[in-house]
Amino acid sequence: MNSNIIWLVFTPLIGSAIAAILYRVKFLDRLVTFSTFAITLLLLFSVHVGQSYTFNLNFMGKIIPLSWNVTHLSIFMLYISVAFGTLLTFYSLMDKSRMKGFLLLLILAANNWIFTTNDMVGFFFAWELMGWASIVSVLGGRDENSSRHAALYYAMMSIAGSYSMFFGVFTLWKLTGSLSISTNVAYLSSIVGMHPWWVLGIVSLFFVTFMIKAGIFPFHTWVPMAYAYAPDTFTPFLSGVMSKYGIYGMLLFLPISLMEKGMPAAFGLPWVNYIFMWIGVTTAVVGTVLAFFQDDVKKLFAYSSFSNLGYIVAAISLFSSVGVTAGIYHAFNHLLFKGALFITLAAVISRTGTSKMSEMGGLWRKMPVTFFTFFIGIASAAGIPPFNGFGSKWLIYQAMIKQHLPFATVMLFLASTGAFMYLFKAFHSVFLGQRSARYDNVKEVPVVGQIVEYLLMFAMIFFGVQPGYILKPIGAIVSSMGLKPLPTMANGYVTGMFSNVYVPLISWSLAISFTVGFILFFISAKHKYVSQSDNYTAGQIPEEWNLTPETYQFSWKFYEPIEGIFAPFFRIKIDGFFRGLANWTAATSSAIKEIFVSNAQIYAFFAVAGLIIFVIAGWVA
Amino acid sequence: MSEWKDLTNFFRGRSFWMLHYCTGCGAMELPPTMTSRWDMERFGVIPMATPRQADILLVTGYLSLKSLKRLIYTYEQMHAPKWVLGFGSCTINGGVYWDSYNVIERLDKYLPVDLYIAGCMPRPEAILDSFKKLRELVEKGEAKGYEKYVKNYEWYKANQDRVLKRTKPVLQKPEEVTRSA
Amino acid sequence: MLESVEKKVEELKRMNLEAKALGDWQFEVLVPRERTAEILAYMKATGYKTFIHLACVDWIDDQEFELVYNLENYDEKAQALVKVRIPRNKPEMESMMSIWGLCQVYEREIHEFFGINFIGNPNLKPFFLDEWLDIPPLRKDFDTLAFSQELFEFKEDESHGIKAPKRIEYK
Amino acid sequence: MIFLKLLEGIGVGLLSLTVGLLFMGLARKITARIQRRYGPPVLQNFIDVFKLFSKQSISHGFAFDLGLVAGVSALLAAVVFLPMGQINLFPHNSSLIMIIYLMTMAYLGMAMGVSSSGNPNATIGVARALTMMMGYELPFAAVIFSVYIFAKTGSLTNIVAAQGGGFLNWNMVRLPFGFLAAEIALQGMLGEKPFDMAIAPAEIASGPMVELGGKYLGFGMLQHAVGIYLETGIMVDLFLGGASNIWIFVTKQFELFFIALLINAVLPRFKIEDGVKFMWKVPLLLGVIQALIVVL
Amino acid sequence: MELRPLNESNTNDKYKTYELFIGPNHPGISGNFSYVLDMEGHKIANVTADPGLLHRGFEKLMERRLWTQNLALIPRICVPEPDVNEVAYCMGVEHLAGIEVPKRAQYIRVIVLEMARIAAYLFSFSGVGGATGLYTAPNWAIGDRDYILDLFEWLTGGRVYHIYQYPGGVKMDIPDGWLDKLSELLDYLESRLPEYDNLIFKNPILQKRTKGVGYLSAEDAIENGITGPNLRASGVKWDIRKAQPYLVYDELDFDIPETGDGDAFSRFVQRRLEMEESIKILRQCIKQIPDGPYREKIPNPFQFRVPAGTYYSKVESSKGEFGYFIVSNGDIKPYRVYVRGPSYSAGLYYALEAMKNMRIEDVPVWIHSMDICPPDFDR
Repeated sequence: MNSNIIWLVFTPLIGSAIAAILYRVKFLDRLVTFSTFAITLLLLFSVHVGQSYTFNLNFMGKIIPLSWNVTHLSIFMLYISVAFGTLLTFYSLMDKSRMKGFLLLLILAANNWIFTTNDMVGFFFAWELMGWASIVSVLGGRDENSSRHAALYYAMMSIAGSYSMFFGVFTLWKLTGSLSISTNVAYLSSIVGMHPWWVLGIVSLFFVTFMIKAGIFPFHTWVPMAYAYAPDTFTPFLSGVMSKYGIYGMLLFLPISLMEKGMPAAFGLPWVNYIFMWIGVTTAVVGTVLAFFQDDVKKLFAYSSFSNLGYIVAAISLFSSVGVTAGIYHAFNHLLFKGALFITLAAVISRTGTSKMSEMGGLWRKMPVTFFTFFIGIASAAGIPPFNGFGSKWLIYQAMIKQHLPFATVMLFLASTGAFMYLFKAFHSVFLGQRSARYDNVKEVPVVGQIVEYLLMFAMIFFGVQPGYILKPIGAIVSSMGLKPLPTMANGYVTGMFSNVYVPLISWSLAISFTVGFILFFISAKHKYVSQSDNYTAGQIPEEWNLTPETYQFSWKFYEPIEGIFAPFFRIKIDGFFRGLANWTAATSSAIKEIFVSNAQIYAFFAVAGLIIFVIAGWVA
Repeated sequence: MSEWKDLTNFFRGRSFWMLHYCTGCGAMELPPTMTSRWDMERFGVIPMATPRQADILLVTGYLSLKSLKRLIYTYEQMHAPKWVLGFGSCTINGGVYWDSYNVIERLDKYLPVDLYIAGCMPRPEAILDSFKKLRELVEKGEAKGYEKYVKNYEWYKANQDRVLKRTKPVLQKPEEVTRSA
Repeated sequence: MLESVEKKVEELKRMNLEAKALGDWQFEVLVPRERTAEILAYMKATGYKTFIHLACVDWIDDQEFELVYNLENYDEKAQALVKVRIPRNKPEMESMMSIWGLCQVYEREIHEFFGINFIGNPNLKPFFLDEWLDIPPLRKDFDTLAFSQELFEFKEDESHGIKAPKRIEYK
Repeated sequence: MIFLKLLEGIGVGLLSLTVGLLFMGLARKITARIQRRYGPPVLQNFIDVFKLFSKQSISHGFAFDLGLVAGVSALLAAVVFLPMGQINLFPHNSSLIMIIYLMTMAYLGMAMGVSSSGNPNATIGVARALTMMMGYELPFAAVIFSVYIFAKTGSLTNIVAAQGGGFLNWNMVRLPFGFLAAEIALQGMLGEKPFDMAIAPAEIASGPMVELGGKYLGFGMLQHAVGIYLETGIMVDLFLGGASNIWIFVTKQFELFFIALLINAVLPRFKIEDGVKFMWKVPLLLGVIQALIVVL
Repeated sequence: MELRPLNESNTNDKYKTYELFIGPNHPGISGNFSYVLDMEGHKIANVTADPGLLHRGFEKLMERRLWTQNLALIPRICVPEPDVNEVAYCMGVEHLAGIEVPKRAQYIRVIVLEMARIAAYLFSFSGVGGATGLYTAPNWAIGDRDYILDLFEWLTGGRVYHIYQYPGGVKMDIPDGWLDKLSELLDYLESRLPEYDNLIFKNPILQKRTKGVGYLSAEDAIENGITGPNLRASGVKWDIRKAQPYLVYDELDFDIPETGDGDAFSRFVQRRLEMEESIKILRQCIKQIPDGPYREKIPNPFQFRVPAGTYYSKVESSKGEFGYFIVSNGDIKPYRVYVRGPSYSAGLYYALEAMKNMRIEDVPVWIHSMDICPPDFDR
């Protein structure tokens, strides 16, 4: 009966096979993808916390136990990821972009496997499946060359991550002889007092992988490219769901708290956590600053995602009850609003055919539903109550101040204010301002898309006003990690350490004040609507100066004045480091190759030696 | 309902926002009127940057043809109720530029003027007095230039187009024109 | 009269040009059209670096336009009016933009007001006037009063409330 | 009960509008006196607002309407959570960060409204306002978090309560650097010189307000009025120990506003990046020093 | 991935730039004139000047009026400082007609010119304030300027347009007690100067705003025909009052202040320092003014013929060289008058170069630092 867990993996695999067969038939392909997602979502209802299943795989005479275990965290992640995927595939039913359904289903299989597996072999295998499927998915973007380049870069980073994780898995297996994640984590926790450096080293191997996947500074360099050049309907999944795998992985290993185990502490935190927290804060700030100056709207939101993951990392690194709650809560909120934003962007890009912000503008009259979804999305992302981003940001500040970390908090606040700036830039450049004549025939997305947008709007408001529905399962996760959950009050309350916020009250207050405002608006003198060309031009006649909407729209170099402030910042070239590393590796490899090629005897010697080492390693293992 | 109108007129008369548009040399007497010596803010009159925000349009002196075009555009961008103040003798009959080829002679033909201020240029006292006078007119509901403009729009438009959208030389001497070209 | 002015006048006379002093610190020199660029460049090289203005006089009786290049020398405290005469029926002149970039604007203005075509000036679009269809206004044969009366003539129009302005008595 | 609260809330909104408009009138009067002028009547701003709402206007579409209404409404929604003397409608719901984020909605609304008019002057103004916002929110955040750590609470009600018992218990005295930093940040928040680049008339023709007329400009003025009330009110609660009744509260607010006015009258405006740099140098440094003192 | 995102090439240039109109209906421009800016982000990529909004055809109108009638017309050319027109025109006419002006009239002319100069400088102080948002400065400066206008009114009967000069002298003599009032006013203005210094010129934010803005080197200034305080602020010591003294300036002792940095701030400071010199000149005039006739008799104005000839007469105004190029053919009316306004080259030509790559907030500062007066070139 517990085998229904593995059906979570097999159903998408079967769906994927069907979709691959029907690949040429465009609509059926999408329909199969959507139905598989929906079926998986239905299957999820039969899965409960505490279920586990073990399957012994006989691999060349060796028994490899593959085990599944459903925890509070995994069921939470499963629900939000599959539900979002269902919405997304429903949206892409009508979409013309070149997203490949069977690859998305492969990712879904990997997704379900990662979130439920309890053995490292399965974890690693699923991780690889997810990685490669997503790399191939990135390939189908609008701009062939750029997306090929992006996918290549992403693949390189992924491979580096895989090596790191493989090494970690191998080491742990050597140490404990067990492949079970929970066993190994428990083992590490037990020896951390004696060998903190060993533990740190091993955990770092895993964390590098997770940080690469989540795109945490300094491993963020693939994020903007992959997000920007991936197919428009795949980016929401990439940003909303796939970045959370890294967070999930980190949450698996975080219980190895190094506190009270002889490690030195900084500001009441183990210094490893302290450094990790600062990595998160740096990520948030760097992402924000880089997002200011983008002209490609998808790239801007890619940096925004990167910045938001910094928030999550900073919060969970505190490993306090508020911190972890806030982190997971923000992961959920980020999935929701960033998914909504990327879906609206996909809608806009499919209608306008460009992702350059300077070439858009004034689309709000043409695409009102998309406009409002986007509006609520950026309000959420900016953390404005009563939308859903507020609670988690507020909790993150609470968690940080609880630890007496004012500077990190101020930096996060900078990232938040900055977020408001770049979000507004995108909002203005895409939807507000003057509409170019070439967009006069742009239409709203089809009904299917509108339904998805309405659902997302509803979700963003609902989970903002009623945070309890999401905070309760998070409370269960937090207590399963051995932390004290936040006190749960009525559904509308967000309870922090310093004060409480009752969000429905804010909503009522807003509702009443908006009513009053609109009453005032309608009882005062009449207004009439004018066209966008009837505008203040300092008295000059627009026609005399050949003024067109394009030449009366300001969106290029929106935040130029503060560029000077951040100019030193831009001189640091992170990808330069990686490029240098690649060059160095290439040079070294060619030197080694030189050895092999120049002398056959030496080549033979190395070959034999390698073989011997491999055989010995097999015996020892 | 008439009480309500009286009330709005009372408030409108006490809060004239003036468009910051120096159309001519008469604008030279506006800075003293605005600033500490005469301080027109006492009467609720302040300069505003754009036509959307303004209530009164001060045509400070002569209007060249190019200016007239921009002035009309600006006037039409203003929100009703709006008032035009002809400022100085140039707006009344052309003033010293009565024989100039580029200066219009009577503002009344192109825009509805609610009040003229005589003089070249009118002193700040006269400007302040005009604001008071305009306030009285507004309170009595007599300053209705903006309604007149809407009602007689074709006539005004015809006058404007006659000077602004010329299609043939004004002085009918085509042979001279061809020679000079 | 300044010494420098005297010397310059003598020097220009030696170059076969008509030159004479007009006041203590200014003199005029009449230059044929072909030599204008040469003389102006020479003047600039000899210290008359500042270009003050370019004016045009319409000598309708002589059927000629006179262009006056006004130059100033800060070191010698002298001012030169370089005059060039061009025929009125073929109003053409070389542009002096290459010597003083500033000339571009003056030439554009004179093109508009006198109808003189400056060869080599790319920017002779309308400048001060809007949609001007008559003969250029600063020519002597343009009658501004007739133009004004024809275009802006004043008619009493009772039906639209246009009557003689009402005077407001100041108390 | 709910009905009573509703009435109270509307009362508080009206109060904030009235006091804000009165402050604006006083500001014009005081500035006029510094400029050696007589100045307008103190109630001039009420006249102006009434006139604006009675004037016809143009709109650039629904986003324009919604944005301008949101500008006032969101601030009015935020002002009811502010403890002001004995008037404290929701004592358990006065989280400072929540109020600040709620104010952000007003800025978002205003920015959306004016940008949808499609005038680049307005958009430049908005870009500048947002840039300046990043400038002053950083020192202000440092101060807020210092106060949080110092008072061990994030609720304005409790912060006010912690300052009870005389002048020496006020955070102004206990956290002097923080107060200075917040005072400079307040200058930026109120949009007074030298931080009024957003509306700079000589450069961008009054910036965001460029297309506003009639009731839209009226909404803009009301937003400014509530903004003054809310921002000075937060400062009074944070540093001047709140107040025992509303009259003292308004007096304290006016004191803060008065200082801002005096600075406003004698300084020209910064360039935008100079303004941000100044905010990140002087007040942020003060805020950081305060935070260090509090933490260590 | 590029960390220098602004280097991203945008394929379509028309989306990169947008137009911004500075004027005519804009608080940042002085007078009815317009610059149209092609903006790229917050920077200016290209500038177009759009004059003609003030064009009244002065030069044509002057050809239709008698030599003396023109005196009523020409003050309208430069509104902030109308007296330079009258004096320059009269000096030209007097030179052509060979009229010797009495000493007292020359002193009165110097007094009028210097008072007008102070008034114009005070007006430019208000421009500094308006451009940078220091609104106390206009209120103070224009309030003080009004005291000068009051004296003008007493002397000539007009506040702004005086129509006081006449070929051969001035229209009427100085009233009794006027000079005492003038010296009182000078004391007052001198006592106000430190306050202006504190408010405007020592203001650190104003210095930050204006220092380094619109740098103009001496060579560029000469090449582009920039004159007056702007030229002197670039380090060229050229003042017509010193170099080619007219009226009685050679009998007066005054200095040419030196700033010489060539940026907007030094142009502002140049005016401030020159105002002090003007006060000095006025004090000397009050002391030295001789008795005697205030006007040389000229024939009946309706028969007043100026001998044929050409002359360029010029006056150092508050903005630079104000010149009248007068051509007479011996008639009762001028044959041709060309007016050389000092802002012409800066406003219509140099502006287009200077404002390139400038930020939008520097534009009003630049306009007011060059003291661009549109009627100068838009006659």
